[in-house]
Amino acid sequence: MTLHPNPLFSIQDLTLHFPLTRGLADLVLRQPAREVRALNGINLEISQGETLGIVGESGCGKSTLARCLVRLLDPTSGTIRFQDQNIANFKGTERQTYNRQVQMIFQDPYSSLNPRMTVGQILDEALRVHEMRPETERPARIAELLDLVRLPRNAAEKLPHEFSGGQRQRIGIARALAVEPICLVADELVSALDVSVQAQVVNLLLELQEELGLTVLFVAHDLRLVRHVSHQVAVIYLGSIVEIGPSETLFRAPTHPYSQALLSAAPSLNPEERHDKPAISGELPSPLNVPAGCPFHVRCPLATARCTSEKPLLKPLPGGGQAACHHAETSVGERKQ
Amino acid sequence: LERGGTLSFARYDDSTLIDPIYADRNPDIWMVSNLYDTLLRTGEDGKSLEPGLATGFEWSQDGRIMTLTLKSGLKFSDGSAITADDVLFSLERARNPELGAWSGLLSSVEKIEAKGDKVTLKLKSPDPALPSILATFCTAIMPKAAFQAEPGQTDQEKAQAFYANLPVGSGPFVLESHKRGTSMTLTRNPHYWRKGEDGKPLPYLDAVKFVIIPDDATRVLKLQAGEIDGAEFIPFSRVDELRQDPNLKVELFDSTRINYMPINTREKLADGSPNPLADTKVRQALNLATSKEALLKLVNYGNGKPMTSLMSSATQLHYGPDPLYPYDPAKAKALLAEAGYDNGFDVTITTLAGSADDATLFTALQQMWGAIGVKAKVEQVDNPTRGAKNRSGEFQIHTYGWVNDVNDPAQVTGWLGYYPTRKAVGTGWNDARFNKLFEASSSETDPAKRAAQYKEMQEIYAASAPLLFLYETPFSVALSKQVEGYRQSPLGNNEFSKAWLKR
Amino acid sequence: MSGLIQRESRENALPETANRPALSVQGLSTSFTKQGRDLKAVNNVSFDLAPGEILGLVGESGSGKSITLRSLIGIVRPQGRIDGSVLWKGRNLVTMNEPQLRKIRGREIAMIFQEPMSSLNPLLTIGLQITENLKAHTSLGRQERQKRAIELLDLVGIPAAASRLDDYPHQFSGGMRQRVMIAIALASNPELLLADEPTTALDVTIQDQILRLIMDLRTELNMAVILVTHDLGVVAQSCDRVAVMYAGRIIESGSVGTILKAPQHPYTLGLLQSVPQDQPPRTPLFSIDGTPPALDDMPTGCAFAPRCQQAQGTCLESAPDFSLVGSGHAAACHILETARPSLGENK
Amino acid sequence: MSSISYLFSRLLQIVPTFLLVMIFIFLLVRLLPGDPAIAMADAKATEAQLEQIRHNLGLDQPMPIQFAKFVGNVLTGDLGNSILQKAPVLAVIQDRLPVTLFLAGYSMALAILFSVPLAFVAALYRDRLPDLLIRSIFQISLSMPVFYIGLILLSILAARLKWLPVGGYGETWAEHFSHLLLPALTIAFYSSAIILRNLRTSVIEVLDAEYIQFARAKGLPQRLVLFRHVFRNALISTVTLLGLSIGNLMSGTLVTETVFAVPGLGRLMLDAIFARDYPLIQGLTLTFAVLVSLVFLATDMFQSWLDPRLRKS
Amino acid sequence: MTALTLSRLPAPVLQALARPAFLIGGGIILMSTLFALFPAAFAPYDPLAFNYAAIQQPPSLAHPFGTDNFGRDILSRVIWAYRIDMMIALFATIFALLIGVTAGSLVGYHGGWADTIFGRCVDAVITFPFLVLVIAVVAMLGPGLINMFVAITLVNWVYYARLMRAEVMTQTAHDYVSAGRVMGYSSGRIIFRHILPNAITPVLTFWMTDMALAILLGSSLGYLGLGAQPPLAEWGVLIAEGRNFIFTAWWMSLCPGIAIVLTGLGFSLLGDAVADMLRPKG
Ligand SMILES: Nc1ncnc2c1ncn2[C@@H]1O[C@H](COP(=O)(O)OP(=O)(O)OP(=O)(O)O)[C@@H](O)[C@H]1O
Ligand SMILES: Nc1ncnc2c1ncn2[C@@H]1O[C@H](COP(=O)(O)OP(=O)(O)OP(=O)(O)O)[C@@H](O)[C@H]1O
Ligand SMILES: [Mg+2]
Ligand SMILES: [Mg+2]
Ligand code: NI
Repeated sequence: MTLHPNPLFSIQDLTLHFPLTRGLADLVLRQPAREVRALNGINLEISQGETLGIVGESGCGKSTLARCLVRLLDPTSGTIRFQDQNIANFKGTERQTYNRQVQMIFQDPYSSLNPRMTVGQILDEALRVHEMRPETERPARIAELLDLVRLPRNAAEKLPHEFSGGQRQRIGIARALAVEPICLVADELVSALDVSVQAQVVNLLLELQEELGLTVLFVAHDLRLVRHVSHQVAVIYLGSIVEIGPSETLFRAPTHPYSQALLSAAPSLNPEERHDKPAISGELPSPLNVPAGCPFHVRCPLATARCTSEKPLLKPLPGGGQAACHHAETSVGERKQ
Repeated sequence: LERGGTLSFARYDDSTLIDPIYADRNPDIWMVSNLYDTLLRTGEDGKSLEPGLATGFEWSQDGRIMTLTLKSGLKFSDGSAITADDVLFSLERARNPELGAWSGLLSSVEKIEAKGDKVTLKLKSPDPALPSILATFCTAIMPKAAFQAEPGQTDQEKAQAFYANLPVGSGPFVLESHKRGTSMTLTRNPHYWRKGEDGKPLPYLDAVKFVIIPDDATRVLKLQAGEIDGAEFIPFSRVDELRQDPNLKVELFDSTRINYMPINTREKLADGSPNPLADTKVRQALNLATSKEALLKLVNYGNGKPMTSLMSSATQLHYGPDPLYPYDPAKAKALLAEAGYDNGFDVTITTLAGSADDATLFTALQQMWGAIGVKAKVEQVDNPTRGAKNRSGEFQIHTYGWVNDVNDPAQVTGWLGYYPTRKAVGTGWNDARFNKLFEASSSETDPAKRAAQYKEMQEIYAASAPLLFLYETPFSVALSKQVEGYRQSPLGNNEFSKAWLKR
Repeated sequence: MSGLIQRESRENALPETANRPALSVQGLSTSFTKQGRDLKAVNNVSFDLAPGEILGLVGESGSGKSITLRSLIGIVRPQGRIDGSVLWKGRNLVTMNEPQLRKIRGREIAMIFQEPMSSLNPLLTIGLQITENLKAHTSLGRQERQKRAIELLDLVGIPAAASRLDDYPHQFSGGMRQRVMIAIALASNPELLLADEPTTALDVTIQDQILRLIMDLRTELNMAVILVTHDLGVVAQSCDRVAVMYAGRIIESGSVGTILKAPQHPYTLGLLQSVPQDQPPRTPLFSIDGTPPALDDMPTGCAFAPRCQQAQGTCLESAPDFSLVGSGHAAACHILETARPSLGENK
Repeated sequence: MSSISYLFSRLLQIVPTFLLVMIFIFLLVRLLPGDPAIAMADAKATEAQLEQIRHNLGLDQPMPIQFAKFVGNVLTGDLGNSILQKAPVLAVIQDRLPVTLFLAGYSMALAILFSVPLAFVAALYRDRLPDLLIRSIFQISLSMPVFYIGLILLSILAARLKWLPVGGYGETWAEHFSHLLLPALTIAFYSSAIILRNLRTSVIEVLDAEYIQFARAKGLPQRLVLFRHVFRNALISTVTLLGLSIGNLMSGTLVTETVFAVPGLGRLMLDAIFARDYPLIQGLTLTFAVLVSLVFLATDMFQSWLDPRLRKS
Repeated sequence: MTALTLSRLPAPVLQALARPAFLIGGGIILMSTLFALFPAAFAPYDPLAFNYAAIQQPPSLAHPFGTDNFGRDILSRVIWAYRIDMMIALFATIFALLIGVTAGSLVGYHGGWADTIFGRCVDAVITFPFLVLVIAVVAMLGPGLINMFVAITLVNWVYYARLMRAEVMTQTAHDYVSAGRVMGYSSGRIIFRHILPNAITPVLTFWMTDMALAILLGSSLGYLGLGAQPPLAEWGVLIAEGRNFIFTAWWMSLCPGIAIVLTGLGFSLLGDAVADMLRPKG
C-alpha cells in the first residue's frame, strides 16, 4: 500500500511454496514435483504502532505469513523489508537484533513454553542471551515483567504446568516483552482460550500496545475479536490477500464476496437474526492445486468466465481499502448498510 | 555277539568332504577309514601293522623298491573288483602335490607300477615310514572308474561330486545320506572283506547314524536322555558322573593326543626385549615348577598321564621311561638362581580365549610359578591369532595340542623338534644334533638303528625342554551299555567295523 | 443439598415442556476416582428434552459438557461412577447393563464426538464404518446397507458419495469428517442426537454449513438434539433452549431468547459481555477474572463465587439452589436480584 | 499410490542400504586382524600353501578390485567357496537356511500366541491382579539370558522328564516341530515379553482413543469393537516392533542354536567366525541382511495394508 | 538426604520415589553397585583361590552358594562378578548413549541430507542382527572386556541415535522450539538447553533397560567365550562353567543366574520409575 509514508514492514510479492518430498521412486517414475502453495504473492505494509488483523479459513496461510515475518520460514520469493532493510540479508548479530525487535507469541499455550524451565528461567534466559540487563538487575526486571503481564511475583519459581492457559499466554507475552521488541506477531493468541479468559489476554495486549507503542500483527479466526482489536484487517484466501482495509469499513461493508461470506457465516449473538441457507457452500480447495484465475471462483456466487482465467489484483476501493475481485464495483454498489 | 541294528552316535563336529586326500580336519580324517580301506592297517595296539587290502609287502635289498600283493576277490561296495589299477590311481592321486595337503607323506616315492595283483613303489631314497603311510587314510583306495565317471573339470570338483552322489568305497561302510551339519548315515558294505568273530563278513551293524552336536553338555544330555547310543569327546568333568549312570559306560581310549606349551627359545622376543626363556635352565625350571599331576586333576579330572617324551606313549618308537620333570619347586628355584633369575621374572602365557581348560591351566600355572618367583600374566586370543603368533614368534609360552595323523613318529617329531619345517613348533629351538638325527632317521631302514636315533632325539628334546611338557590325554567316549566293540584308534579314527549292539 | 429440595426446584425449573419429555435427566452426577479422591465432573445435573427440541449446552472448557453427554449413554472412560437417573422413554439408562445399552446406543440415541479428526477409526473405510452401524441396528442386507450408506453421505452433502465409500478418514478434510460422523450417527434414524461440539474445530463457513444441516434434519426427522458448544453465537443461531454449565453444574437454563437477552446468572452475563459486540474498537473488554476451579479444589459455596464481582458472604458459604426466575427460566444464584441491574448498567 | 508402486519404491530404498551393507561386510572381513590365510590354514600348512590360499581368495589384489569383484560375484549369486565346509557358500547356506527360518517362524508364532491374548488380558484388567501377574512374569523373563532359559528348559523338560528331544532338528516335519519346540520356546519367551509390553501399552492407548468410544457409542457388539477396532489399531505399533525385533530374534537364534545343537545359520555363523571362514562370513552376513531387509519390507507392506494413512494418496 | 531437602523435591518426583518399583529397583541397583565397588568387603573368600579340600560342595553355612569344581566359593565369585558385570552395564552403554544422543540430536534438529545419510546408515546397521555384528566386531578386535565395550558401542550408538532423533523431531515440532528460534537463540542452546532435557527421558529409560540388556549380552558373549575371560568371574562365564554340572552341582549355574535376573530386574524397575519421575507435566 502506498498510503503510509514510512511503513515498519513492507512486504512485496511474498510467495512460499512447500515442496512435497519426493521419494526415490517418484524420481525414477518421473512423477512431477508437487508443492503446497501456502502463500501466493502477498503485498502488504504495516505501519509503526498499528495493529493489522489477519483473518481467513484454516490452511489459508495465516501462520505461514506470520512465521515468514519472524524468519522461522524463508520465503520462496518476494521480499520482506523491515525499516527499509531486506530481512533476508540479516546475518549474525543483525539477525539477532531483528529477532529481538520482532517477537512472536504462539497459539498453543501448552507447547510454546519449555515444560522443564521455570518462568523465571525462561525470562532470565531471554534477558541474558540478548544482554538486556546486567546480571544483578535481572531479578528486578523479571519481577517487573511479571507485574506487567499481571502474574503474581511468585510465578517466577513455578513451572509452566502450574498455570492455566490464560496465564501461560501471559508468560509467552512476558517472554516476548523481555527483549523489548517493537513488533509483536500474535498467531492465534487467544484461540485456544475460553471465552471468559480471552478477554483478559486481549485487554492486556491492548494495554501493552498503548503503553509501549508496539506494532502488532494479530492473526485470528474470530472475526469479532479481530474487528475489535485491529486498525487494519487483511482477509486471506488460499495464500492471497483478497481484501484489505480499515477494520471498521471492512467489517461494516465487505466488498469481496469471500469477505461477505465469511462475515455472514459468523454466528450472530442475536437469536432473531437467523438465516437458514448456508452463507457459502463448498470447501477450501487444497493448496496443492490452487485454482487458476481467482482462487475463490469455485465457491463464488458471482463467478464469471473471467474469474476462472484471470487472477484479479488488489484494487483500491472507494470507501478505503482494497479488494481483489473482478466484480468489486458491483459488490460495492450492493453494499448493504 | 549280535548282528544288525543301527547305532546312533553324536559327534562334536561334522565331516565336510570324506575323501582320502582332501580330508584335512579331524572330523573328516577320522571318518575316512569307515568308507575306504588302506593297503595296510594299523593294529589294535596302534603301533604294529597288519595286512589290509594287500596281503603284505616286501622291500628290495636296497630298500628302494616296495612290492605289495593285493588280496584276491576284493570288491568295492558296488560289487566291482578292486584292482591294482585302482590302487595305482589312488596312490598317484595321494602323491600328487597339486592336489591334497598330504602328498608330502609320499614324497619319497618316485614311481608306482601296477601289474596283475602286484603294485610296486619305486623310491628315491629308502623310507622306513612308508608302510605306516600306506596304513594312513590318505592312501586309502578309491574306485578309479566310478570316480572318473563323475562330472567336473578338476580332481577337486570330481571329488566333491563323487562324495555328493554317495561314493562307492572299499571300507566297511558306505555313505547313505549326509545332511550337512545335521546328520550322516553309514550303512554296511555288503562286499566288505574282513571277517567277524562269527566268520561272516564285517561289519556287524546294519548302519551307523551320526548326529552333530557341537555343544558338550547337550551331547551328554542327549545320551542321558537315551536318544543316542554313544557320544564322543565327553568332558572329563562328566566322566565320573556318567559312570554312575546304570545305562551308560565311559571308555577312555589310549591316544596320541598330547597337550603341551611351546616355549619361545629365541634370545630376543619379537619386540626386541631379552627373553629369559632362551636359557635352557629357565625352561627346565618352569617344567620342574609345574605339577602335571595337579594339572591333570584340575583340567582332566585325573584322566590322562604326564608326558614322558615329546611324543605320546602310544606312538611307535616312543622312548620315555619316566614322566618328564617331576614336580620339584626347590630344584626349580635353584636352577633359576643358577641362571641368574633369583628374583624371578615376568612371563606372558598366551591362552585360547573362551577355553575353560586354558583358563584353569593358567590359573594353576600362575599359582605354581608364583612359588618360584615367576609372575605369569595372561594374554587371551582366539585360535587363528594363536596360530599367527606361533608362526611369527610373537609369544613367550602358549597352549597347544597335537594328535598324530600317521602311525609313525616322524610326523610328530618333525613338527615339534625339527627346525627347518616349522622352527620346531614355532619355538625357534634349533639343535643341530637333533636335526641331523631326524634327517638320518627318515631314510634309515634298519628298525633298530632308527629306534636308537629316535631314542636319542627324545632325550635331547626332553633335556633341552623347548616345551612345557604337560600330559597325554585319552579320547573319552560315552556309550550306552548296549554298545560293544566300538573303538577310537590312538590316531582318533572312529572305528565302527567291529561295533555291535546288544539287544 | 437434599434430593428433595433439588427435585422440587427442578420441577419448577422447566415446567414449560408441554408434551411428555423424550429424555428426562434427574440428578445426574459422574465422578472419577483419582489417587483415592473423588472428583465430581458432573454434579447433580437435571433437564428434560422434548422430541424435536434442540437444547444447547454451553460452558467453558472442562465444565463437564462432554462428560454429561457421555454419561447419558454410559460411555465414560476410564470408568467413572454415574449416579442419578436418565429416563429415556420411561427406561432408566443409568441402571441398564452393557448389552441393553448397546441396543439403544446408535439406534435410538446417537452421538457425534467433539473431535472429527480422532473419532473415526483411521484403519477402516468410511463405507465400513457406516455399514457396520447399519448391520448392528437394522436388518438390511449387504446391498441395501451399501445403498443406504450412499444415501446418508448424500444427505450430509458429501459430493460423489458413491465413489467415496472406499476412502479412508484421512482422505477427508475436517469438515467432511464431521459430516461423515453425522452420517454415521444418523444411520439408524435416531430419536435423539447428542452433538458434542460438532463445529468447534471447524472454520466458520463450514460450521455454518453443519449447523444448518443439523437443523434441517431436526425438522425432517423430528429428532431431539443436545448441542454442546462453548460458542454463544452458535447457540443463538440454532437452539431452542439453553443450559449453561459451570464447574459440573447447570447454573442457568431457559429459552434462547431469555438467556441471551436477559441472563440472570452473573457468569452467563460475564460470558456474554466478554464477547465484543457493539463496543467501541480497542476499548477494554469486560472480563471475568480468574479461572474456573479445578475439580479437586472445589469451593464449599457457590463454585463461581471466587470470580464473581457481586459475591457476598452467603455465596462463599453455601451453594445456591437452582430456582425459577421467570417463565421457563431458572438460575442457581444467591443474588439474582442484584445481578439484574448490573446487566442494564453495563449495557 | 498402488501397493505395487509402493512395493517398488520400498525396494528402491533398499538399494542404497544394500550397497552400504556390502561395503560394510567387505571392510569387516578385510579388517579382521591377522592374515586370513593363516587363520584359515591348518597349523601344519607351509608358506607355499598359505600363498595359494591368498591367491585363491584374491587377497593379493588391490582393494578396489577386490571390492568390484566381490560386488560382481554377489550380483551373479556367486558367494565363493566355504573353506570350512568345502562347498559353495550358497549351497551351505541353502542347506541351513530352512532350519533357521523354521526356528524363527516357529518362535515368532509361539511368541505371538503367548503375548497377544495375554496383552489383551493385561490391558483390559489394567493395574489389577491379572495385569500385575502377567507383567511381572514377563519382566523376569526379560531379564533372563536366552542361554540360561534354554539351559533350564533343556535340562528339565528334555533330559530329566524326557518329554521332548534334546536339541537337533530332526528329519520329518513332525520331528522339526518337536525338536525345535524348546529352542523356539526359549526365544519366544524373550520376544513375547517385548511384544507383550508394547502391545499392552498400545491396547490401553487405543482403548482410550476417541474412535473406540465412538464405536461403542454406535452400539456395536463388544466382539466387533475389540477385534475390528481395537486389535487392528493396537497391532500397528506392534508390527513395527515385530519387524525391528527380527534382528533380536536372529541374535537369539545365534545363541539358542548353539545351546540346542540346532544346525541353523546362527550356529554356522559362530563356527564361521571362530574358523575365520571369510567367504562364509561374508555370505552369512549378507544372508542375514537380506533376511532382515525382507522382514522389514514385509512388515512395511503389512503395515501399509493395515494402515491406509501410510499408503500415500 | 534429609527430610528437609526431600521435601523440596517436586511432588511427582516424591511420588515416584515412594513407588515400590523405585524402592525395589533402586535397592537392587544400590546393592549391586556396592558389591561392584567393594567386592572384597562382601565376599567371604578369594574368588580365584582353588581349594581342593572343598570341591563342588553344595550350599552350606561356610559356603552359602556352594563351591565349584575347583573348590572356589561361588558366593565370592558371584560377588566379584558384580564388578565386571556392572562395568559391562556401564561401559557398554555409556559411550553409545553419549555418541547417540549427540548425533541423534544434531541430525534430528537439522534434518536435511545429513539426516538422509544417517537414515541409510541406520538401515544398514539394523539390517544386521545385533549379536552377529557384535560378535563379528569382537572377533575382529579379539575377545576381552575392552574390545567387547568397543564392539557394543560401535553397534549400539545407532539405536540411541535413532531414538534420540525421533524424540528430537517430535520436540522440534513443539512451539517452544520455534519460540527459542524467534528469541534469537543459537541452535546449540536450543538443542542442548531446550530440546535435550525434554527429549532425553525415553532415552534414559531405554538406557536403563539397555544396561540390563548389556549384562545379558555380556553374559551371552562370556558364555560363547567372546566376552570376559576366565578366570575372571563374570555371570555368563560362571553359568557356562556350571552348565556341565547342572545335575550334579546345580548351584554352580543357578546362583549366577539369579544374580543376572535380579540385576536385570533392578535396572528395568528403576527405568520405569525414572520414566515416571521425568515425565514432563502439563
Ligand atoms: N512445513 C510445512 N510443510 C508443508 N506444508 C505446510 C507446512 N506448513 C504449513 N503447510 C501448509 O501450508 C498451508 C498454509 O498453512 P498455515 O499454517 O499457514 O495455515 P493457517 O492459515 O495458519 O491455518 P490455521 O488457521 O489452521 O492455523 C496449509 O495447507 C498447510 O498444510
Ligand atoms: N477420565 C477422567 N478422569 C478424571 N477426570 C476427568 C476424566 N474425564 C474428564 N475429566 C474431567 O472432567 C471435567 C469435565 O470434562 P469434560 O470433557 O466434560 O469438559 P468439557 O466441558 O467437555 O470441556 P471441553 O470444552 O474442553 O470439551 C474436566 O475437568 C476433566 O478434566
Ligand atoms: Mg495457523
Ligand atoms: Mg468436551
Ligand atoms: Ni498501505
